[in-house]
Amino acid sequence: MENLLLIIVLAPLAGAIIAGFFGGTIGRAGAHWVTSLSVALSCLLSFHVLLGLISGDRQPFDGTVYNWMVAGGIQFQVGFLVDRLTAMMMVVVTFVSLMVHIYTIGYMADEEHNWPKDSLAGVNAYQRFFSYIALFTFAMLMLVMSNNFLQLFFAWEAVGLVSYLLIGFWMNRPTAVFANLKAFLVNRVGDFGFLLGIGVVLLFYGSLNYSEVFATAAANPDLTMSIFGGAEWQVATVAGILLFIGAMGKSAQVPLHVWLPDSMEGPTPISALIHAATMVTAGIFMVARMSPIYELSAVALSFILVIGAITALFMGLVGLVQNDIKRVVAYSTLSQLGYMVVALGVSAYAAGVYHLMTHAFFKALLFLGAGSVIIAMHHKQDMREMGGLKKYMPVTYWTMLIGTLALIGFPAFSGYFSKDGIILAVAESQRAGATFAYLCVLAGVFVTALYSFRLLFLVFHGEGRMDRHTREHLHESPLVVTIPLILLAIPSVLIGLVTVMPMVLGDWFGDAIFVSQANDVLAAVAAKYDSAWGLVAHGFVSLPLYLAAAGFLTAWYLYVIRPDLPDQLRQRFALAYTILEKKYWFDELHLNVFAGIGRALGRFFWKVTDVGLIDGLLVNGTARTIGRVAAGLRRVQTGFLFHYAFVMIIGLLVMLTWFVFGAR
Amino acid sequence: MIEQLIFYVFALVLLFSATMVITVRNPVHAALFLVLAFFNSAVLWVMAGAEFLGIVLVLVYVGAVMVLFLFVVMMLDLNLSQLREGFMKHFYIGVPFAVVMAVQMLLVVGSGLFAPETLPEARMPIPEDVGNTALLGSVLYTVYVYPFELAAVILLVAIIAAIMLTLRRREGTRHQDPGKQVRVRKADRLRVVNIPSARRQSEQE
Amino acid sequence: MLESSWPLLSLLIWMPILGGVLILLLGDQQQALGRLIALGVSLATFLFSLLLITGFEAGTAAMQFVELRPWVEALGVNYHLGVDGISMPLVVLTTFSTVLVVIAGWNRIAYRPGLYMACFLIMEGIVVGVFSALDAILFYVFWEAVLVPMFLIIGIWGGQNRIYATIKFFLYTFIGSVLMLVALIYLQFQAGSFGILDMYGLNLPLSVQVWLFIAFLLAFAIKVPMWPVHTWLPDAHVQAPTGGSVILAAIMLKIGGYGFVRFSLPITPGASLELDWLMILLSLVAVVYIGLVAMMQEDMKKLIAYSSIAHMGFVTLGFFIVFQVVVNAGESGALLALGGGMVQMISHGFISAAMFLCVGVLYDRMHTRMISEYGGVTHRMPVFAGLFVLFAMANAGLPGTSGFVGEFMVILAAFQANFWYAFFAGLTLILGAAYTLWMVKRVMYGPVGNEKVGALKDVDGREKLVLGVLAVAVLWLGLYPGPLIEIMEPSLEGLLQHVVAGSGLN
Amino acid sequence: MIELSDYLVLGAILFALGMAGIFLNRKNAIVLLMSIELILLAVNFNFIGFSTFMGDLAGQVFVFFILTVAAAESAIGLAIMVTLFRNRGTINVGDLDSMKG
Amino acid sequence: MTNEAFETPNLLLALPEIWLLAMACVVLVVDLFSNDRDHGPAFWLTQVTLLGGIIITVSTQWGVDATTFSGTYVADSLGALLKIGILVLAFLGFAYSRDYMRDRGILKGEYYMLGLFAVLGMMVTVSAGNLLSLYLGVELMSLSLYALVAIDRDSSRASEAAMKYFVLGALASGMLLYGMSMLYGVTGTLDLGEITAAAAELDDRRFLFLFGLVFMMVGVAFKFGAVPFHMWVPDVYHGAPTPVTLMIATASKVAAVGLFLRLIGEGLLPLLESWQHMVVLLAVLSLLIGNTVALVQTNIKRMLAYSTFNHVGFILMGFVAGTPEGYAASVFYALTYAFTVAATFGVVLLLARKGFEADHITDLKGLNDRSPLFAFVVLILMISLTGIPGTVGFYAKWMVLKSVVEAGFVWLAVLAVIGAVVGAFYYLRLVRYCYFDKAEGEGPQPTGSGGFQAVLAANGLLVLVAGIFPGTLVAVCLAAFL
Repeated sequence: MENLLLIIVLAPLAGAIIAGFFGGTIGRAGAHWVTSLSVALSCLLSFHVLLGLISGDRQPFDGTVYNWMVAGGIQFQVGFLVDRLTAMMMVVVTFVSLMVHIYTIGYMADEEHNWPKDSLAGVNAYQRFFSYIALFTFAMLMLVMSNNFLQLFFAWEAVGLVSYLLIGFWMNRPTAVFANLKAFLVNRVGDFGFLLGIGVVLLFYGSLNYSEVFATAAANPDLTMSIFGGAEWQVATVAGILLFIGAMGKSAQVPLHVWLPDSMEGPTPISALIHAATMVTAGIFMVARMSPIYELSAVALSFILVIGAITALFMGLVGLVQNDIKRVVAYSTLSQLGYMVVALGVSAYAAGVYHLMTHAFFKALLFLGAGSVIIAMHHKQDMREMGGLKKYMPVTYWTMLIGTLALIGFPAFSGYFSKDGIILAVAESQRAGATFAYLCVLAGVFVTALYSFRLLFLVFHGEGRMDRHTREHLHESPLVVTIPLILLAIPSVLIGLVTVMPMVLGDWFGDAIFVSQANDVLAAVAAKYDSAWGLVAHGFVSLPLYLAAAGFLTAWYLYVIRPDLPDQLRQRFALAYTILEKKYWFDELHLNVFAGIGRALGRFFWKVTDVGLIDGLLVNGTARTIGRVAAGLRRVQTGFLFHYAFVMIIGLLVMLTWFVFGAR
Repeated sequence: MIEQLIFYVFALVLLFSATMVITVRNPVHAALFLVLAFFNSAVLWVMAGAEFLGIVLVLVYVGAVMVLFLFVVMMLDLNLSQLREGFMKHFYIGVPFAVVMAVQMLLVVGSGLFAPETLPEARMPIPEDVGNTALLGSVLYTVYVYPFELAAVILLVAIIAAIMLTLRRREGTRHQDPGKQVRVRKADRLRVVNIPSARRQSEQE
Repeated sequence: MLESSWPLLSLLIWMPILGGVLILLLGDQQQALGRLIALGVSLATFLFSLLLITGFEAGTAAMQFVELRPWVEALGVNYHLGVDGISMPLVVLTTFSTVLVVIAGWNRIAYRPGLYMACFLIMEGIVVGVFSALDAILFYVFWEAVLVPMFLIIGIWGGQNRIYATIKFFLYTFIGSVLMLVALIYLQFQAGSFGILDMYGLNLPLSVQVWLFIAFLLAFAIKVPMWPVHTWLPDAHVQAPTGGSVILAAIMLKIGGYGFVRFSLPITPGASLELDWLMILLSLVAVVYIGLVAMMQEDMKKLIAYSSIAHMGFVTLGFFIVFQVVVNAGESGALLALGGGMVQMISHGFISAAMFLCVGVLYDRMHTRMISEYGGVTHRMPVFAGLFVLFAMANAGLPGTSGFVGEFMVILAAFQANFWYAFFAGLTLILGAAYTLWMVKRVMYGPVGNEKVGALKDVDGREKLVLGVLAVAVLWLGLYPGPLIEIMEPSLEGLLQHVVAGSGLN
Repeated sequence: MIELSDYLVLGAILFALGMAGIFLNRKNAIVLLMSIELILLAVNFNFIGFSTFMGDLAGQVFVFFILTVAAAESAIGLAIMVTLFRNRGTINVGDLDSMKG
Repeated sequence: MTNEAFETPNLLLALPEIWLLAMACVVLVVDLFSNDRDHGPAFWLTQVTLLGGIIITVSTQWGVDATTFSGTYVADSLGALLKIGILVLAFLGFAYSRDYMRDRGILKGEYYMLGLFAVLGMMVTVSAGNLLSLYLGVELMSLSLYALVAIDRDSSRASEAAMKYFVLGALASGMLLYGMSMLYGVTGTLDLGEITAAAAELDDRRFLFLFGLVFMMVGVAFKFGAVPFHMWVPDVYHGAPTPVTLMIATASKVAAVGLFLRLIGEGLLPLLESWQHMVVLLAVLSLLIGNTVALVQTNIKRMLAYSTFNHVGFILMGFVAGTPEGYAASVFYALTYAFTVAATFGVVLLLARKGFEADHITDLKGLNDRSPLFAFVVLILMISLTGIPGTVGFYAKWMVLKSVVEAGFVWLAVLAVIGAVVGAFYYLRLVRYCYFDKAEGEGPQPTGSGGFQAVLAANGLLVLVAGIFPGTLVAVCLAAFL
């Protein structure tokens, strides 16, 4: 088992190293073959592991493979914990990654155009790209397979690093390098909380190893600590919230979500792989993995719930006014991540993780579809210049339609099960904030349908609004692009039907996810439904479907029947529109307020305190003062003999007075 | 009693002349007041039993050193009119210090702390029956022979220094070098030159 | 104490010094030969220093490779050398860095290269002396002597404002260390010996300890440097030639940190306990305040210099939270703190050296250090850009690089002292990334900034070698720190027990 | 009866006068030399006083040497003054300020 | 009669002084009959005299503890050590000065004679066992030096400096004498040994003694150039010909140490408490004034003059403890300082040429380009004067600080080291000019004969060598007091 796992992890790493360091030697084909094959290998073995776990041939693995260091008696190790949760994540990661690898071959085929003429960085950029995504796969696998916090943090940062490198892949674009810095920094804010969380865990639970931590936590549920003076906080709450702050960064929850839309500056395959399917879901995975801790703290879960609900609704709303095709999908991703977090917040970890999985497929599909469109549009992304693409790109259209249906939760599509599961679970929950969350997720369904179909209609239906040149060259994307679309469309449709019962409503995850009896909303849901089709049937009589339908109809009316209406609405509801267009001014908040305060403080400390006060006043001031004193004393040396004698005699007098008469 | 009176009279004159030394405008007068001071001192020393030193003071100091002073004063041809200007201005600052100084010293030495009975015992007692000169003579060449030699060296240094600083052999001034005169040879002085006939030379010109 | 069979430490001290003297004697005519000698000597010293590692007996806190012979017999000063797990890695770091500096300066120094190389070699010997001296006066001799070559290096080969910078550097560090001299003399008076280890046995009254501590503090804090006595560092770094900056950051700052563990903590444990709040406060100021200042720098070297200060804040933080950690979590957590501080020193030695060398590479080509003069360098120097980003990431404390290890250990340990220590220390995650990557963005990324950047050539073999070696070191320590900690831990444990017992905490 | 303190007081006043002469005199350097003579004279009074009242010869011997040294000192002092006058044409103390600060 | 106790003096014991006096007379005569314009015979004879003096001193006086000439002369290790120092320094002074003096037309036989007599005076001072010989030694030294300062008769500055030196020096010796007279009155003897014995028994007369002590302290402080009796120092250093400045700055400081130790340090040791604080006061003032005013000097000789106060402060600090270790520290300090400063003046002399003094600090600009060896020498000298380890100056400072700390004056030590930091600033300025700046134009080239350069280089490098192996010298200094 251990060797198998090592192969799964190290194969992409090896691919990354080969493609990265020897890219020039092996050439473009060599690079994409070696990385794709290595990821394919991982993917196959991951399936093997998953199936083994399902069939019971294998037992969950929890062991150390490498001793990083031992300091102060604390073991810092690298190890694997592979249970069903992990295995599922491994499959999702490697599968989506494989699809993206294949897709990239087509997407990046002519990527030299993106580089300035004589840029040496553009040489071998293709190989570098493959190296990066393979490296990402490695890091992400390390993340999901970790059995301890140290490795989790390692991988957590590593995926952040690769994300940074890939967002800024086209480093000649100022917007891209702005976005990657922003992404890294915002993530670092999250990581800051995450690291503090790890610190709390280590301090109170005495270990970094999951199993030991969970055991200790379970044994001491009521530990408290004080942070502000006297007030005592439950350790689980503090640790949970701090760790979740990390998740907020990585999974782009309000208010740390600002980096994700900007990250669309990266190449589209990256948006699919990292910023939709896998990396951004690391936070969800982490919280699910830490369920034994979170279950101890209702406060932390409520916090998660509220954050998730806000993200789910309000980010979806922003998606309504975006014109960049990728940004719409990105806001959709934000919103969906909000749904997952809501699920976590009501202790429906399985539902959250399940939505993670389905989302990974259909959102990757949507992104890759959008990428396909972008290829066709010669890397133009503004939807206002598209329209009527359906006839030129049927495969892309149909697969994207599937993705959209899955996204809005059309019954029997995968998204339906996962999203409905979440809504049902929220409805069942008694947790503080659950009502608010319920309203948010319901409203979110309408919004999701609205922006999803807006995108579909604007891009594929109606009049073509592109210029002649582009229109003449419109054609369907090559097979390397469409095959992944098709391969992703399949699970987008089917996976829900197959797996919803065991995974959401059953006890498929077993010990991997811990839900305390009192919080088990999914069990309550499960009690009502006995099969997947039962769920589907229920869907037709429940509110979400009608909300989604309303969304679809609205979009149809606005963008197909009366394309002039949106502009009128925009003028009438200028305020609301401005709010949405400005994205609630979160960017401004971060850039001007937080970063601005930081910069102002930095400048103040530098110019005023350091240069002015310490250097100017104390250091050079002392030197100046001594210099002045010296210049003054120097004037005593007048050159006149009688003054010299006078000074001597004063000296004599002083000594006489002091030592003779003073001593008497 | 008489003795005391004489002491005070001479002491007062001494102090007066000392004051005049540092206050009179004319350096010649100052030197002469200094001579007066030395004379008075000599008297006081003789009274104290240091006859030899008193005589030396008169002979050496007044006779030689002060003459030297006067000599220099005369030689340097000082411009008297510019002297003493601004004396009073500094006087008020300087005098209080001098007075405080003097008062402090007087507080110590005049306080009676030096009562005769508290004085230490003489290590080198002065016998009653030997003359002062003989006494000094006897120790100078025995006990104090080393300082005596040093004093000789000091005088030598003074001679060398004074000559070095003041003796000028100006460039271009002529002086005889006896050594050269003695060492001179015929060849140095006499050169036989074969001069052609003077007449022809003049003809050529 | 473990005596050595042959004087390895003396060799490490005197071989480079004599090598430097030899180069000086060769004069300016024999530049090529001088360089070769410099390389040979530094390489040989480095290789010999590896014998320290192989011959090191891990698992003991005792001094090893000890040499002891009288030096100034009349005053009881001994030539007493030895290393333990604390100083040995620093010695190796020194010899390692010097090799790099010699290679990095190979043909970059036009003015009197022989003197340049000689200064570095002599400094290497002196610094090894600092780390291995076990006699207080011997230590002090080396400690102060370090200033002279550095003074010359900055003053002769420095930038425009070098004279101000070098004199500031000299006086700043000098004022701190002279007070230490008084403290050492006082200690000798009390202990009756100049042996550092003998001074450990003193049990001084607290008030005396506080004074001694302050005297030491000034010396070490200036070297480290800690806020508010840090202002010499940016100036010195900016003006120093690349090699000077490297040595300054990689080694000189470590002397200060080393001083804390060798002197302040064990000799004045009571005062350390008494004043640990001050040290922690100053360390946190270094992390946060200096981090913010670093962010706003317009000069790359200054930025890195400030980031050095911020990183050294972790060293002092690690050293001085031990008391509170011991109270809260026992000695194991305190070991984490001490170890973190030490690892941070080594790691900073690699990273700052690498960062300064990187700036040097750019400066050699562009003759400016202003960030605004750059932009899009990666388009012309992709290999360099890759290395630069790696080091930048290490500077930002990315896991997997050496920069992470020490910070991680210290932050975890800080937790055991106080949540807020960890909180403020943890801000480095954000600030470190902000100042480093913002610079990376402005220098490396974006479109090519101007024609001068457009004409840049990528790193040559020599530069690749130097930076590559450092990259390996950074990654090696980041991925495999276990052995280093194994070497250090017994000594740190011994130190900790001594300090805790001496402070009267238990 | 003449007391020891009479001599000492006389010496002290002479000493003070001598010193005052040095720092009050702003014009003529030659008076400085005379003031020095006064100071030495004051010291001589002390020695002679002590010598007489202790009945000890050493004081007188000391005075003898002081006189010798004072003579030598005068010679050198005057020689220096002559060179000074030759260089500057004045022995005005107030002009001796070419070096200061 | 009083000469009953008189014994024939043991002339062998006083052989160094006798040798020097005899040879000075030989030089006098030889020079008189020599036609050498460079006064070569006088020069070589002088150097032979000095070197011979060293040998004789070592062989006759080291390890001895005896008196002769009825107690007016003391032959002991301390005296021997100081004498060796004086002789070596005088040797260096003469070795460095020939070219300079020749260029200015003042290379006369009198220079060597007066120099030798000054050395003789210093030797007498440090070997004095009696107030009388002490006084005469000081006067012999001073009078010779007054004359030497004025040796450049045509220099207006030199005669001005001589005048100031002379008047203030005479005033100081007047005070010294006044103090001595009080001491005589209190103890009834001129013999220093007896004074020490008598001082131990002073009780009610302590006040009178203190009175005299203050005057003596002023006299001694003047010879040191300790603040506030320092005013002559800068002007004399500046105005005197550089070789004479060298002599005053080096050998006479060693003699002053001898003067202090004989008169106060040892002679009045039982009254340590009475003079300790006076010395502290002088030391503190010297440290403060010296370090600050030196900062603003631009003339090397003046700067060295002010920096002297700093070092005088250190030397005085060594006396504060009143212990053999402290005295040894002071002696060590004085010797090493003088040795270092001698080389510094040597460098100034090296760069000077006809009509150009090379005594402005900017004259050193770019020395490293012209002469790496002497730039390095300057570097070593300056860091030694600063007190950086690796050079001998550090051990001097350290020994002094050690004695001060052990005497309980920690604050004084702190003040002193802070002063050293300020001192670093002006010393480093010279290094800065040597190494960091480029000369404007050619800059003064090192001149002078090979022998001169060799001796100077050796002098500078010895500062470094002694800094690495200070053991012997330290041991010797300590041995002089044990």
